[in-house]
Amino acid sequence: MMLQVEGINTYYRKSHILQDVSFSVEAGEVVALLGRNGVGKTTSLRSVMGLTAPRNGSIRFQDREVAGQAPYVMAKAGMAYMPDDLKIFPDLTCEENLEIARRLSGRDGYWNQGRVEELFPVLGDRRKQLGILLSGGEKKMLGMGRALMANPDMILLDEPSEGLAPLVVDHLAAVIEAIRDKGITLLLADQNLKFCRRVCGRGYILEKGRVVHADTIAAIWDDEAVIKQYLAL
Amino acid sequence: MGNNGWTRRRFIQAGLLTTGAAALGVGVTRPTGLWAATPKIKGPIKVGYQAIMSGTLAGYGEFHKMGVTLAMEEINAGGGIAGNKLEVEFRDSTLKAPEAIQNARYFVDSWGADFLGGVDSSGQALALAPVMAELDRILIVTHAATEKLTEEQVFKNGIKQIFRICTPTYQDGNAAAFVAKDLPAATWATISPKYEYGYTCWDMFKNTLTKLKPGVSFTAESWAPFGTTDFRSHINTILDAKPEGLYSTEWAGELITMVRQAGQAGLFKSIKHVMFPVGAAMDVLEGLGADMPDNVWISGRYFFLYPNNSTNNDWVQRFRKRWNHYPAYVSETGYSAMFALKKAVEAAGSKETKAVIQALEGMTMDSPAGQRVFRKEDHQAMYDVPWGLTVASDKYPFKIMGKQILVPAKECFNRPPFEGEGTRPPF
Amino acid sequence: MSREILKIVSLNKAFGRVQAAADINLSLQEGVLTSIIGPNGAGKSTLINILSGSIPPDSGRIYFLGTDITRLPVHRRVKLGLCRSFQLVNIFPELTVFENILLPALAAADRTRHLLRAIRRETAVRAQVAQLLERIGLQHAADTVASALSHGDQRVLEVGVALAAKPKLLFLDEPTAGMNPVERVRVLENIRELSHSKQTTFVLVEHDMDIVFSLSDRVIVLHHGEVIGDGTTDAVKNDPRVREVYLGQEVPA
Amino acid sequence: MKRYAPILFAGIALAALVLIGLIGGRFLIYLTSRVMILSIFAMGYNILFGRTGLLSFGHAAFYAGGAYGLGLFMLHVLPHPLLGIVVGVACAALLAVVIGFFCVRHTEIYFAMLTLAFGMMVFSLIWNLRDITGGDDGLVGIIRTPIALGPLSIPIIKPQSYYFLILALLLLSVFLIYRIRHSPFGLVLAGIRENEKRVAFAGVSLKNYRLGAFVLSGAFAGLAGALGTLLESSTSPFSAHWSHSAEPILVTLIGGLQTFAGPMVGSAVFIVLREVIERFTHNWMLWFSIILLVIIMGFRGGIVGILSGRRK
Amino acid sequence: MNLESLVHVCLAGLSTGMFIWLVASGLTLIFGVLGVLNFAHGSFYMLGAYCAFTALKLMGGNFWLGLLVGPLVVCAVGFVIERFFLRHVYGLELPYQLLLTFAFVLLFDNLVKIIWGAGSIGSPSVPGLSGSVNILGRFFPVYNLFIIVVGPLVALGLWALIEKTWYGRIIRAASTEREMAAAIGVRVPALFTGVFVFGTWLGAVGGALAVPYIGLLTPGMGEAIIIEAFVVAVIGGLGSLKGAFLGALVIGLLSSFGTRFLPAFDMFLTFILMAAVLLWRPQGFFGKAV
Repeated sequence: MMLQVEGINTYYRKSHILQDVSFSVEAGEVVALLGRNGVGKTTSLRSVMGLTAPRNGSIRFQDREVAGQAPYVMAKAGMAYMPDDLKIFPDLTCEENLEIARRLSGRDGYWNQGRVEELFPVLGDRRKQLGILLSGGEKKMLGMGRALMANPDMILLDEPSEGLAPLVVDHLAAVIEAIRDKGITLLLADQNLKFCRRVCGRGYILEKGRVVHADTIAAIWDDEAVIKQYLAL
Repeated sequence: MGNNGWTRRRFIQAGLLTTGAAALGVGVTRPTGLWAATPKIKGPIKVGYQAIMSGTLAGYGEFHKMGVTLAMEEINAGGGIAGNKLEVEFRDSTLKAPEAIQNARYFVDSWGADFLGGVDSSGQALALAPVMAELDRILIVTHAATEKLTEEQVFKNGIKQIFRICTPTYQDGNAAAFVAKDLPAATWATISPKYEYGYTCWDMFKNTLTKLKPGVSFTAESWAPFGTTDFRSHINTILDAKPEGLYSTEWAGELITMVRQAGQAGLFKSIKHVMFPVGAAMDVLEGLGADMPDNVWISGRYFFLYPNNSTNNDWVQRFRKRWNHYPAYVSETGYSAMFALKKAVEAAGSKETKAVIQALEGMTMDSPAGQRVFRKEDHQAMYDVPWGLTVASDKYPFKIMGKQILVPAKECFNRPPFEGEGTRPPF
Repeated sequence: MSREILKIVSLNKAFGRVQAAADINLSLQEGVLTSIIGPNGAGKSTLINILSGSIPPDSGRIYFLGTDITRLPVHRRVKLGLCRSFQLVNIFPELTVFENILLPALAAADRTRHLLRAIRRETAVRAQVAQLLERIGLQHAADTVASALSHGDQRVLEVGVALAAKPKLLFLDEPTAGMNPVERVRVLENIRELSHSKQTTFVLVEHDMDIVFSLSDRVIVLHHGEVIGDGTTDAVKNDPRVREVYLGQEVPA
Repeated sequence: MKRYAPILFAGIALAALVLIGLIGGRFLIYLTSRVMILSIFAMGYNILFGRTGLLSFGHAAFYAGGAYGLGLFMLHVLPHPLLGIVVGVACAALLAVVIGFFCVRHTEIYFAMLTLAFGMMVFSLIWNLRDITGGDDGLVGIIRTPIALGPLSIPIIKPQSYYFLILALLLLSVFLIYRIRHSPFGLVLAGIRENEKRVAFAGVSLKNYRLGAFVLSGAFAGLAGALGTLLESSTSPFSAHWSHSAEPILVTLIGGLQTFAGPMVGSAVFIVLREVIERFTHNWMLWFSIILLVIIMGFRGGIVGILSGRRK
Repeated sequence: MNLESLVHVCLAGLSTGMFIWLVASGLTLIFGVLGVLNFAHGSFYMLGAYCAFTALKLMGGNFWLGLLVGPLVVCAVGFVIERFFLRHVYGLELPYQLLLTFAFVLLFDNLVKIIWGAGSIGSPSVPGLSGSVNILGRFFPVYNLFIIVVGPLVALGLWALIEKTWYGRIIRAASTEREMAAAIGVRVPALFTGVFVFGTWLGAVGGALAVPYIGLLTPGMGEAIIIEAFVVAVIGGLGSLKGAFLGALVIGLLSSFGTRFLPAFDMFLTFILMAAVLLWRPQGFFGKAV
């Protein structure tokens, strides 16, 4: 088991955001957290990454209890994270944005500057460009690239397809498949079921901070009642 | 972690509430002492003393305290004031007038003070005057020098509750001019504090020197704001003007800084006649040590080697023994203020304000600084402080006054009615 | 042909080397529900920001009902009747739902300058607010602090706040994102109704093609700051250029 | 029951204030006078700080505007305290219009720094315009002459009678500020604090309303300055110093930032606490700073916030 | 006006400016990375001066040893403040941060009085740098020349640290995107503590170096400098080291030339400059656009 989350409760200030949320991801799987805005998808990813520690419950990553660990510990243990707003370092060049992730993780492996630029050729063109000057699409690729540079065992992707033109979403699906084929486990939070259907095997549907439905993506796709009730489509 | 944080915060809250409540309780239950003042001498004589005890000038508060505490100890050891114990309470005056007023009101209305003393800032002294009239308690000012206090508040406005035991700005301005008139310098310049004290002294110096020695000219003025730590530009202003004499009422730490920086810039080599009206203050002499140049004219409100008589020398010995310090001028004025009160109360046979005012007016007293007379019209204590030239000495790790010139207070202090040409020296 | 409500003449805006608006010329008609679509970074947000007054254009002119508003500050445009909602929730989090609507309603009624008048006595405006709350289905939550609402309700409130200013022209930035079907239907019904009654002219920025194609009278497609498609829903759906850069095979023709 | 608690507290506080004025000792009356004046300063300040969310570091300038406005008027024009107060408030408000015109262009730290710069300019001007302001000696001898109202003449020279004038003006201020807080204008200010972008999109000119809040709070600062000057019979340049601007901030945070009574409670605690600490030790700054640290680390809702069960 | 005067006024302005820079650099660094406007920075300056003085006394009067050891002691104070207090208010609004650091100003002013006494303390001279050199017939202290050299060196060192080193890159990353830096493996709390302590060290070194220049130590000596450092940090652009350096030069020269050539010169002009810069370019000379 790559990641096992059991019964976590997470609060933001006084609001109880996640209520007894459980899900799991096997090694090599691509799993989706589905649901509308504000149901707790982002918070789930943040809880796993250690950015918003759950108040209780268990998170096991590669069979180690990691609930409440600091984010840097998670990063060094092989977890990478791409937030929905990407958070590209504005004062660092494209190249530095990638390099800093690799060096900080202290992990070597398949992914390096060259391989990432191969996957996203535009990053090679913008190598010396400051992060603040990149366009939205370029930032998204840099965000993915930066996650890869850490040579993680698992990547958390928040809203990877959001705001992308339908054409680009096609490309993104191919990229995610390529990443999965290199042995990286993925957990993504997304609203786009069509996109998820192409890349994910299983999905969890969240509603008001709880997991209300879990099944294979194919089954969810076919279950119109569930889609009507919980998904924004 | 979350749980710990919660309990810790709760603990702190509970603690503060309890302390706060306790503190308030004490504050409220203390007697307000409105009825403490009685016409006859009964119970201890209470003096509320305020001086600056925080910020860059906090050292002066300590000097005040040493003098006053020593006086209290000596008076009580010698049987007190007319058989009553002397009690002194100190408070930090800061430099803000409202604080000084709150202190005074606390002393009189809450603590039950019979007399007040202290005050460093001229602005505070002026603001306190009407308050003292309202509270009807005597305040003996031991440091603030503005002549407006005695001329306007006491003489003109008739606030009889104010007395001043230290020298006023006349000593710094007029007396300096009496010394300067005999110096072979025809052009003068100044670096002085950019506030009333600095302006007033320089005006007095200029006016009196012009009268004494027509033909002198004043070539440059550079005003340093309160808290200046960098005098280099001011020094350049003076060096550019090439005066023969420099007069500066900088004092305390700022004088130390200025002298150091002037020495580095070679100012004392090019300007031969330099006068520091407050240069004889102990903090300045000790702070500068060997960096105080020789042959600079200095004075103060008291200098521990003058007068060279047994009263003063014994006192300096006792002071040294008690505090391991040479007495600063505010130590002497604070000390003498206590003895002035002792003498006046004993003479009046009462600690009632009106009676003690009468006793103080015109009163003569012996003090470490020599004989003081409280002038009846403006309640200014008349006593002489010498001007002298700095010189090194084997006996002290700092410069002292060598050649001394005494300008008697009577000749350089303005005279009542303080208006018109005839009231200003030379008379 | 209805009245021209907004006219945009050769509008340009660049951020560094990114051209966010490239010589845009558009004319919007009163009562025509218009949608603006395009991939992320196409310049949709920039266009709305320029039109509503948050950022100044590099060049070009904007006319609202014939008045040149190119240099007018935001609040003056709102006073003229041009308002917008936001993509992310953008309400007054610590005020109650009622107050959230009351504030723009008071501003629209020109009553905000009253220093000493009790807000309780603004009965006419309060009645309007209550009406609007009922319309958007938040009357039950009137005294709730806005930040305590569910995300969907906050989105509904967001639209309500924009409507309370009684705009003649309203830009809605992804108005139904994150709403559940019930909320979504309610908001879309409101939009349709207000649009038909010609009280307010709507301009929608949307990613959801279902909404765009079911609701709009006219669709404008932006790409790299340029208008690459403009017309009725069917015309745009079948535009080869639009299909190439944006729609792909996703939307059946 | 809970709804009536604030009214009950207000009633008790008012009764206590009246009682102090009637039978309190002279020092208690003086200290309470200072508390009331600081309350006016802080409550006015809180229109800007708590309500509108702008942190000014130059409000002492308006306090000084009121102080010197009243002082100069009473010394040179007419020794009429009530007119003096009106002139002081007008001076402060005028100064706030001029300074506010520039300052409201920015928010947050830039606003704070801009107000600091203008405040220190005023301090510097007062210090240097010696012929008018008396330099660092300040204005002294401002006597509380009787208030002449037609044939009526109300003496306020006695601390006790002046106390009731302050109390009356405090009550007037509380009333006005309460009304402002619950007016449409007050709602707009709260809106600016919560989300200024949204306020602009409600069709409200941010700058004008920020300026409005600025001038209002400046006018109350001026009222406090005028009353303070009459209380002490003098005023000095330190009244305009930045460290004086820090007082209402301190007081508001101690009392509770977004509460109505916070500034008043904070003022009382600030002045009484300092007085009490000074009776025990000359190191009042040490103890005061420790108490401040405790408040910031553990009591962030301020005293009123804690009492009313709100936590930040 | 003559050449020698001009040169000397210039030199005076440069040395004043470099002093303010030494203090403002730490203030700016801390603001730039941690986003905290640290009122207590003036206290670090004061503590640096006092601790260096005591270290010097304890270790046989060697100024350089005092300069080395004193500021390290202050670093420990900075560590405690960041670790146990400031860390808990990063997420809060500006007033709370200001108030917290203001409380430390009061605390340290009073502690210094208790530990070292209320009076001023004369400063020791610096071996090797105590004389003056004749420049165009007028004397200028060697020590001030030394400061004029040290200032730019510190600036250069800081620039190299931020722009050229690995730690600098991490700092740049963490100062703009705190959470993301954590998510890629930066120990952000430790980094912030480190930066705060380093900023503290800069302030303390400024204080230790200031003593021979001012000529004495006084409790409360940090209060005057903190306002000047604020002004410099603001006109340079809050958080911009380059801007603070330039701002310090401008303020140093302005006060020097103003004092010499405009008799009415006062902080009034300084604050007009500050207001003008804020109005014209709120981001300062080099700050990022707001």
